[in-house]
Amino acid sequence: MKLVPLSRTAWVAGLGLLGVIALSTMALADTVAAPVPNKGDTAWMLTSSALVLMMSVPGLALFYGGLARTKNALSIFTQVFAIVAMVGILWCLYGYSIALGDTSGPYVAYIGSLGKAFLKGVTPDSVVATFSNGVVIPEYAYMVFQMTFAMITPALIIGGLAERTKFSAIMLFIFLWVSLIYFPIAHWVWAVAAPDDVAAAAKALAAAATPAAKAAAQAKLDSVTSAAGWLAQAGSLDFAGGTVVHINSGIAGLVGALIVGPRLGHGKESFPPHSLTMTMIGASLLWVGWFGFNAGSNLEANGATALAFVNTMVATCAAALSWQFVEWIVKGKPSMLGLVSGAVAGLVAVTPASGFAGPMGAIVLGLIVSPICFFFVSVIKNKFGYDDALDVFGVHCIGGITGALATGILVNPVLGGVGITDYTNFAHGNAGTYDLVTQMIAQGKAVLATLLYSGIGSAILYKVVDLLVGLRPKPEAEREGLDVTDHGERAYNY
Amino acid sequence: MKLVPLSRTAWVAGLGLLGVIALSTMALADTVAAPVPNKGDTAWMLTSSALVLMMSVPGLALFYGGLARTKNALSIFTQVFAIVAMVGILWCLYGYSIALGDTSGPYVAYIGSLGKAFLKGVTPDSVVATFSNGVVIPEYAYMVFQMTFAMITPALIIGGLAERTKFSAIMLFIFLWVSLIYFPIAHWVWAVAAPDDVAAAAKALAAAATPAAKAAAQAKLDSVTSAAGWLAQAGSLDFAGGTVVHINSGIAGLVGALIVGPRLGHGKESFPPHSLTMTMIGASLLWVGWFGFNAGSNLEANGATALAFVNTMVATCAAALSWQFVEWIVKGKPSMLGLVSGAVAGLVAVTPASGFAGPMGAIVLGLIVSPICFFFVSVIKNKFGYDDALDVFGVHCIGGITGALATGILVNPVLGGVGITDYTNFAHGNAGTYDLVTQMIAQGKAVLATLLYSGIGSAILYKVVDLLVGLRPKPEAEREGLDVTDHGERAYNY
Amino acid sequence: MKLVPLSRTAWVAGLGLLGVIALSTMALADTVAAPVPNKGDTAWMLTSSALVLMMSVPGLALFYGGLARTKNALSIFTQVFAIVAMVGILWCLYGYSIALGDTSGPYVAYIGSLGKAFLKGVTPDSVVATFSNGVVIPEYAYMVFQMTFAMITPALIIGGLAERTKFSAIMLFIFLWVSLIYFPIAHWVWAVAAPDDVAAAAKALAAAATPAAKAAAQAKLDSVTSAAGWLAQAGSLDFAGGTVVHINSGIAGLVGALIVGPRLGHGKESFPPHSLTMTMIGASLLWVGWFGFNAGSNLEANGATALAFVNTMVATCAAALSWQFVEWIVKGKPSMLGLVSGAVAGLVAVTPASGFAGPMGAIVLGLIVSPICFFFVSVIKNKFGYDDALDVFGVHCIGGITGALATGILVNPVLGGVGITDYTNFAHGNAGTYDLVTQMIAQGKAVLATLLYSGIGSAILYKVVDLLVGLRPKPEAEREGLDVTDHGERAYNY
Amino acid sequence: MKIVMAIIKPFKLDDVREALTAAGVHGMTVTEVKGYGRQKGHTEIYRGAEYAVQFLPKLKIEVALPSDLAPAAVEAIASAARTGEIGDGKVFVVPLDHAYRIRTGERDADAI
Amino acid sequence: MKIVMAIIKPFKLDDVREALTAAGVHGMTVTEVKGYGRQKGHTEIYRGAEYAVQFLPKLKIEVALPSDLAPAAVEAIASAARTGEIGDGKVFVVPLDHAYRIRTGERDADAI
Amino acid sequence: MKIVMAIIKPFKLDDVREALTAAGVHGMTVTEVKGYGRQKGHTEIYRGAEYAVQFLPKLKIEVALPSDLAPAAVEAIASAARTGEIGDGKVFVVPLDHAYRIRTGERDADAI
Ligand SMILES: Nc1ncnc2c1ncn2[C@@H]1O[C@H](COP(=O)(O)OP(=O)(O)O)[C@@H](O)[C@H]1O
Ligand SMILES: Nc1ncnc2c1ncn2[C@@H]1O[C@H](COP(=O)(O)OP(=O)(O)O)[C@@H](O)[C@H]1O
Ligand SMILES: Nc1ncnc2c1ncn2[C@@H]1O[C@H](COP(=O)(O)OP(=O)(O)O)[C@@H](O)[C@H]1O
Repeated sequence: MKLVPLSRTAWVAGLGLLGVIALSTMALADTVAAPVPNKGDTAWMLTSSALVLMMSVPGLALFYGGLARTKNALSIFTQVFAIVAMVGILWCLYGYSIALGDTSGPYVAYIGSLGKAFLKGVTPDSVVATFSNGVVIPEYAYMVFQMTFAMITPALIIGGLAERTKFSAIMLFIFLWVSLIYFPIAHWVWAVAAPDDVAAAAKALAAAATPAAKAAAQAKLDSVTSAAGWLAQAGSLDFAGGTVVHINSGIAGLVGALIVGPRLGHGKESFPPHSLTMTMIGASLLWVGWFGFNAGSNLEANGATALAFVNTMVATCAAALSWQFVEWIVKGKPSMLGLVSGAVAGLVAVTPASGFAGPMGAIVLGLIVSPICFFFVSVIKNKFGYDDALDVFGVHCIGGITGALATGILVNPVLGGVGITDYTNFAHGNAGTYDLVTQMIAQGKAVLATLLYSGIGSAILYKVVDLLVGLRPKPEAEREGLDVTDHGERAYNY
Repeated sequence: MKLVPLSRTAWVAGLGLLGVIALSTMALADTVAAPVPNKGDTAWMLTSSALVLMMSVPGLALFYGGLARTKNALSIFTQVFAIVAMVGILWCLYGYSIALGDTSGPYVAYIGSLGKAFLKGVTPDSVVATFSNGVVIPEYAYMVFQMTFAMITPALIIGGLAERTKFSAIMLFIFLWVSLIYFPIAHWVWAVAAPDDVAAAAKALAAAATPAAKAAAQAKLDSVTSAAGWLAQAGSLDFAGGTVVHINSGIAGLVGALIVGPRLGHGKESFPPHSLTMTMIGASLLWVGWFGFNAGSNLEANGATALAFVNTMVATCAAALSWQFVEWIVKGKPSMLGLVSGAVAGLVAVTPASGFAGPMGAIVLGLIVSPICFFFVSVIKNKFGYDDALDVFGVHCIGGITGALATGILVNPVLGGVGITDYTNFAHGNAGTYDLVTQMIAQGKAVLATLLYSGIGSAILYKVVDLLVGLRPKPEAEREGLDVTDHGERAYNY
Repeated sequence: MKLVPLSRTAWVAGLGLLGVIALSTMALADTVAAPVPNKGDTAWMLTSSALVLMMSVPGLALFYGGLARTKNALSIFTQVFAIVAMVGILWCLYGYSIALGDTSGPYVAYIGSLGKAFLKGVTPDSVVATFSNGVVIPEYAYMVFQMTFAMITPALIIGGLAERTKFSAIMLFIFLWVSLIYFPIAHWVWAVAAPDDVAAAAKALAAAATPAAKAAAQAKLDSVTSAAGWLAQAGSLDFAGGTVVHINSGIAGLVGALIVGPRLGHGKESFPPHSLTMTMIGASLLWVGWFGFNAGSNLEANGATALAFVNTMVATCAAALSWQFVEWIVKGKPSMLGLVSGAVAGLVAVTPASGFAGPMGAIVLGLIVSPICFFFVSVIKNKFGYDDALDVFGVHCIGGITGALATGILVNPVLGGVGITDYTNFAHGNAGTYDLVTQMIAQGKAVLATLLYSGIGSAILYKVVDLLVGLRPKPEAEREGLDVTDHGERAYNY
Repeated sequence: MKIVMAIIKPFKLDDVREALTAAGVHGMTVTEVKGYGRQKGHTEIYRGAEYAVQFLPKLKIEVALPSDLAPAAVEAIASAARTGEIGDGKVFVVPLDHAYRIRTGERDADAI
Repeated sequence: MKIVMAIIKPFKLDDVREALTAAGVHGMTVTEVKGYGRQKGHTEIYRGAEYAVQFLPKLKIEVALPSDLAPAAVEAIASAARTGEIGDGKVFVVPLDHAYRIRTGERDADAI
Repeated sequence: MKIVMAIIKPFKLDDVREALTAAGVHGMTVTEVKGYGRQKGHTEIYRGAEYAVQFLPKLKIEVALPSDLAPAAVEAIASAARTGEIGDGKVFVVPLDHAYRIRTGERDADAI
């Protein structure tokens, strides 16, 4: 997800240069053959998609479910699994089209259109662009990879609602949330112009002989480069979803925790995790699957993919250790839950940075994110008394913000980052040159926009759902546990 | 597994055409270089093989074991794991050769020969054809991918025998069953001519100048096209194993449930699943692994593979939701077990269709299969009183039949299917044209043949095993649980 | 890891030949383009790396943790997870550089240098050689793949220390051990010259016209071929880590078990595994992940990779069955723990052989290794009374020795092995010809060197750690369980 | 009043509950326990280690009732729980001084 | 001496422990049990099979104490455990002949 | 007859069983319980939340026996279970009115 459209004027000016290069390399074959997918890329994208599904089920289900009490374990599993299933269908029906598939229509900076609703026109031969010129992958592979992101993001939210929200309310809320909040935000950040389209438009512009042709070509080029989400156009860097996935779900979870209110007995009874074994399995599978999430986000299998993979590995290691040592010092004992919480915090933080930072930057990011998240889950949460049951705010939102902002710093080549190096970097003057202030403004814009849109939007949706079906079960039902009252089952019958 | 040999006459007539095309494209290089595997394909096939192994262990072991009572949990795990291990060896010794490796010999429509017993002649350089002309993969990769199918299929059967069958009996039965029932049926459906062989024979025919040469070439072509399993020749479509895997194991499980008889206490005591957590993990890993199963069955990594992947995703989503809503309406609560049972039913149903249907067709298939399976496991099973303990009949056999028949419909391009499009589609007249009646007859033939051969054959084998070692443990042993009595262990010592 | 440098003189003599071949194929393009990674290889190496991580977490954590008592389950999980995290960082800081990344410096037969400390100079465009001429992969992919090996090896050791060693002691010990024992041994065996460098040097030698040029070229060639670990130079075969990983960790575990002493109550109380379900999941994920370990060790995705995959599959099947049948005969019942212990023993044994043996050889190896390991864990261990709690010695060290020695036999083409066939096999006379005695001496040398260096070195490190922080917790703490006393948590709160 | 306390085989719980209900007892408390007695256990083998497991899973049922109901309850339990095999268990009757129902504060006979 | 044995709803444990401590009782033993009584259970559905679950999770608390402390302990438990809903549980008082503290060998009143 | 009921540290079970066997007692019933007393618990930390765990795992052993055997059984248990550390547990002796063996219908002394 490393496309970084700069401001429109920068584009336009820069594309002349690109056009010349493009022209010269294409001189021999004017009617250049359409690129076909490389099978290594296809294999990697399918593998990545399977890995990201594994993050949700069983990964997230176990990570969250293990932290719940026995009487609510199944309710967590069911919610995660059902959300995944529902969003998979919604993605095919209209989500893909409006988020990424059809970037046309009057409000294209904010939302796409329905031209690919029901996957209309997508065939085994359809391809989509990657971030490299001349490299494409099967559209089905792209569509399903992005589907898995749309599946896991809303499932993260339930961390804030766990153990006290009705299943029917959760399903209705997520249906609305994914449609009205996730799909647009994914569009804002990840809907970008295909490199080859930009190159072709630039080439046409360069070749235009008459002023009229030039103007027409320029208009075409403008339309290509402006068919992107507004945050993408603003130059925000978010490789694999720091804002779209983690800040987005984390703030929605916090708002939910506040609106639904704390669990019965909160602050009085103890709510120890019913199975840290499950939480450990979940965290491990999240880690393994996250390679699909982050390294898959490069959309092809090359050296940059390997860098994203490495960053995902080392930031996680660093954050796991960091959380553990902070806890060791502050609380006197290094807990396993702390260790794996740190790992997840590291994964969250490195998500936006994974394709941009260098490994040493990723390690530093990992070392930093854990103390911050630790502070939120152990001090801020207690101080304010909100019941973010499974710490989706403290880990995902805070970790996501840390990562999103750090990305703006760590991309700096001086710090080992890759710089602003992708196909947009041909522009005049400072285009493609890293500038801390510019970049941090772009990052901050994305963070703020996500916090506000998702925070306010989620609040409205919770209220709507509360009116329609009621968010909270009866106290007796909550006491008895949602497994029996919502689902008529118990997790264990030893 | 999408090879669809049509009737022999269609072949012969059609191949002239192919020959001409083949000739023209090969004009420049008469001694064309043998194709070498694409590394992307090899990577994908190895990844897929690992994924299918993960479906069995730990996937199926957990899915099934979680549904058993605590005292029989290990017996389920042991049976699945030991079956996998035993079949892996049998596959190398003779299974691969007679099922797929050596399609020669007098009864080639029904079973192959022993030319590759002990993997004779297979080397790191051996390659096998895929479904595309000129595309090959390493034979070891193909062999091991197909091995994983032979491993999981018999393991599915124990769902019908669970909690009341001796380990020794299961091992002996599976040894016989996989040898005498699975290997032949896999041959019937999946032993097909390599596209390149067909093309070469057709080319030779087209090039034959004299009548004698023509006759010889024709004979050669006939022999190539007839070296296929009889169901493959009949035009039955089974992309990844609806008949071979699911109907086959499902009917064998039902027959086993009937012959072994119900568990002690059946219909009187309650048998709640000992750990739905394990069942959830198992279902999730089945889903993740199933991408190897279905999308791997394309044998290469291209757009069609991505389609199979997408279908596997969305049919599962649809079926999970569908089961849940049916249960919500009929039983008043949407259970987690229902949700994941639906997911498995969807995976089963989409297996034969995954490379043929379009995504919308796959969604519809998913929506339909769950109510059918639900009806079987909650109404039919109770009505007839058979003790299909883990519902291998209700989910796998019924889901497999639904999928096999639906494949005949959903392949229709009008419904978004890919049509009868593979390398056999060059024949005269209606060859390659979809015809509902023709296709449904072919599908029905495969379903019926599998039900009859596996049903009757399994019945005989159960009786033989009962005579030799006895199927059922003593009542005290069954009461105490097979973990202690068969294996001398307990699953948990908390 | 199949590089097999022969003695230096053999190299030198042989390279003339290679040079000629190389020259002729390169005649047309003198300034030959640097090879670029194949995306299929990259996809496979990244997939493999994720699989090997999955072996550690959650695989090994569960396999080991399930065997511990409830009160120590989390301590096992924490130790495995924290070791993985710590080694990931150490690998980037200096491990990669001294083990594999920078094979320069005065003691290059024993240890590399710090030129790539902090991953200096590694970029997304850096590539490293594979075992095939002209085939490279991204250095990040290679670095992270090898990192996962460095992560899991020390984690294996805790099998000998489980349930009675302080967390702080384990972390300190592993920090020292991985730095002073693992990194050097990995260098001895796996630091080898790149095929292309050898070819280029040979080519230069062949092209050298004057005696001076010849001498210079010869010197260059010598320096290339001698920039390898001393065991690699000795011709020891270890495809994926029989010595480096399994013998190494296994002997360190045994020494630890002896120095730390047996658990309180050892030989008197019973220590049944707290959850064989977890152990089964762990063993299964080890198996699935081991395909990355073994087949990934080929560094590319080709037919030889598929062979390593197949061997990993069938040796495991054979060893699982073999353990089970031995136990059935000797103890009267075939246990699940026996079955999965056999699987792990098979995986261990086939590790060094996976790229060298043929499938039938791998099956025989699997059949043989289990009785040997069974004898060690059920007879020798009891006889000598050491408390190798989770059998890291009995399974990993003994299985590793069996595999390392068997590799010397099974590589024989007469037995279906691939022979001494890699890029070093162009030498005069018997170079590249398999010779049993020569090969067994080379294998024995590696086994012995590893046993001695790791055994003695570990003993010293344990003593140092005991002095610094103390190895063992207080008896009350050990009674109460390390979960509560070391980590302040309990694994289950049902 | 008495407390009738029975140790039974686990799979007999439903039979015993039904028999007690038939005998007019409508409340009971059940505990999972492990029993040691004449019934022999089994051997478990975990890799090298063999353990003789002597404690077998049983259920303990406790029923508080008026003294006059005790013989009938004992009889009901005993006949429902009997298989005739070793290990069927025991029934014990212990004195009960007082009983209270927490919800209402009712006492003794009214409480049970 | 007496043993006061109470069956309570699980989430009331902390309240009861605090009430007992306030009443001067400083030791107790707690067992997870399943209770059957007037409080109705629920139905569980596993695919085709529906099970009526009649046993509900409860905690059993046992406190050994001098006879004169018993009424106060009973009262403490009862008021702390009361919700007013069906299923709040019972308190039983049974006679206790002797008590020993294993660590010291102290007996009876000194032991508890 | 009496019921001897002991609360012990879990790892002492085998020692206690052997001591009881030596004292002529051949049957017993064991329950996993949680004990609260003078022995201090520990603190558990789960992310932000710290819990003081005051209940510690113990085993409860119940042995029905003729009254004259009770003192020996108490002594056997107490000496086998003693470590001298706080938390070793208690032994209680309560009266037992009747005992039945379900399998045979034997009563009282014959039943235990
Ligand atoms: N003296 C005893 N005190 C308490 N419980 C006992 C005693 N003897 C036996 N039990 C319990 O009764 C169960 C059955 O006893 P056992 O001797 O095995 O068979 P049976 O009751 O048929 O003679 C034991 O498992 C144990 O739980
Ligand atoms: N006769 C009895 N003997 C032993 N335990 C009983 C008896 N009656 C009830 N109990 C226990 O008390 C619990 C609560 O009883 P129940 O009848 O459901 O409600 P309530 O105490 O409010 O009347 C039951 O779950 C059971 O554990
Ligand atoms: N009054 C009591 N009634 C019932 N059980 C008790 C009582 N006092 C203590 N216990 C049990 O005995 C165990 C040990 O008691 P504790 O006071 O910790 O140590 P000690 O027995 O060494 O004095 C407790 O954990 C609890 O299970």
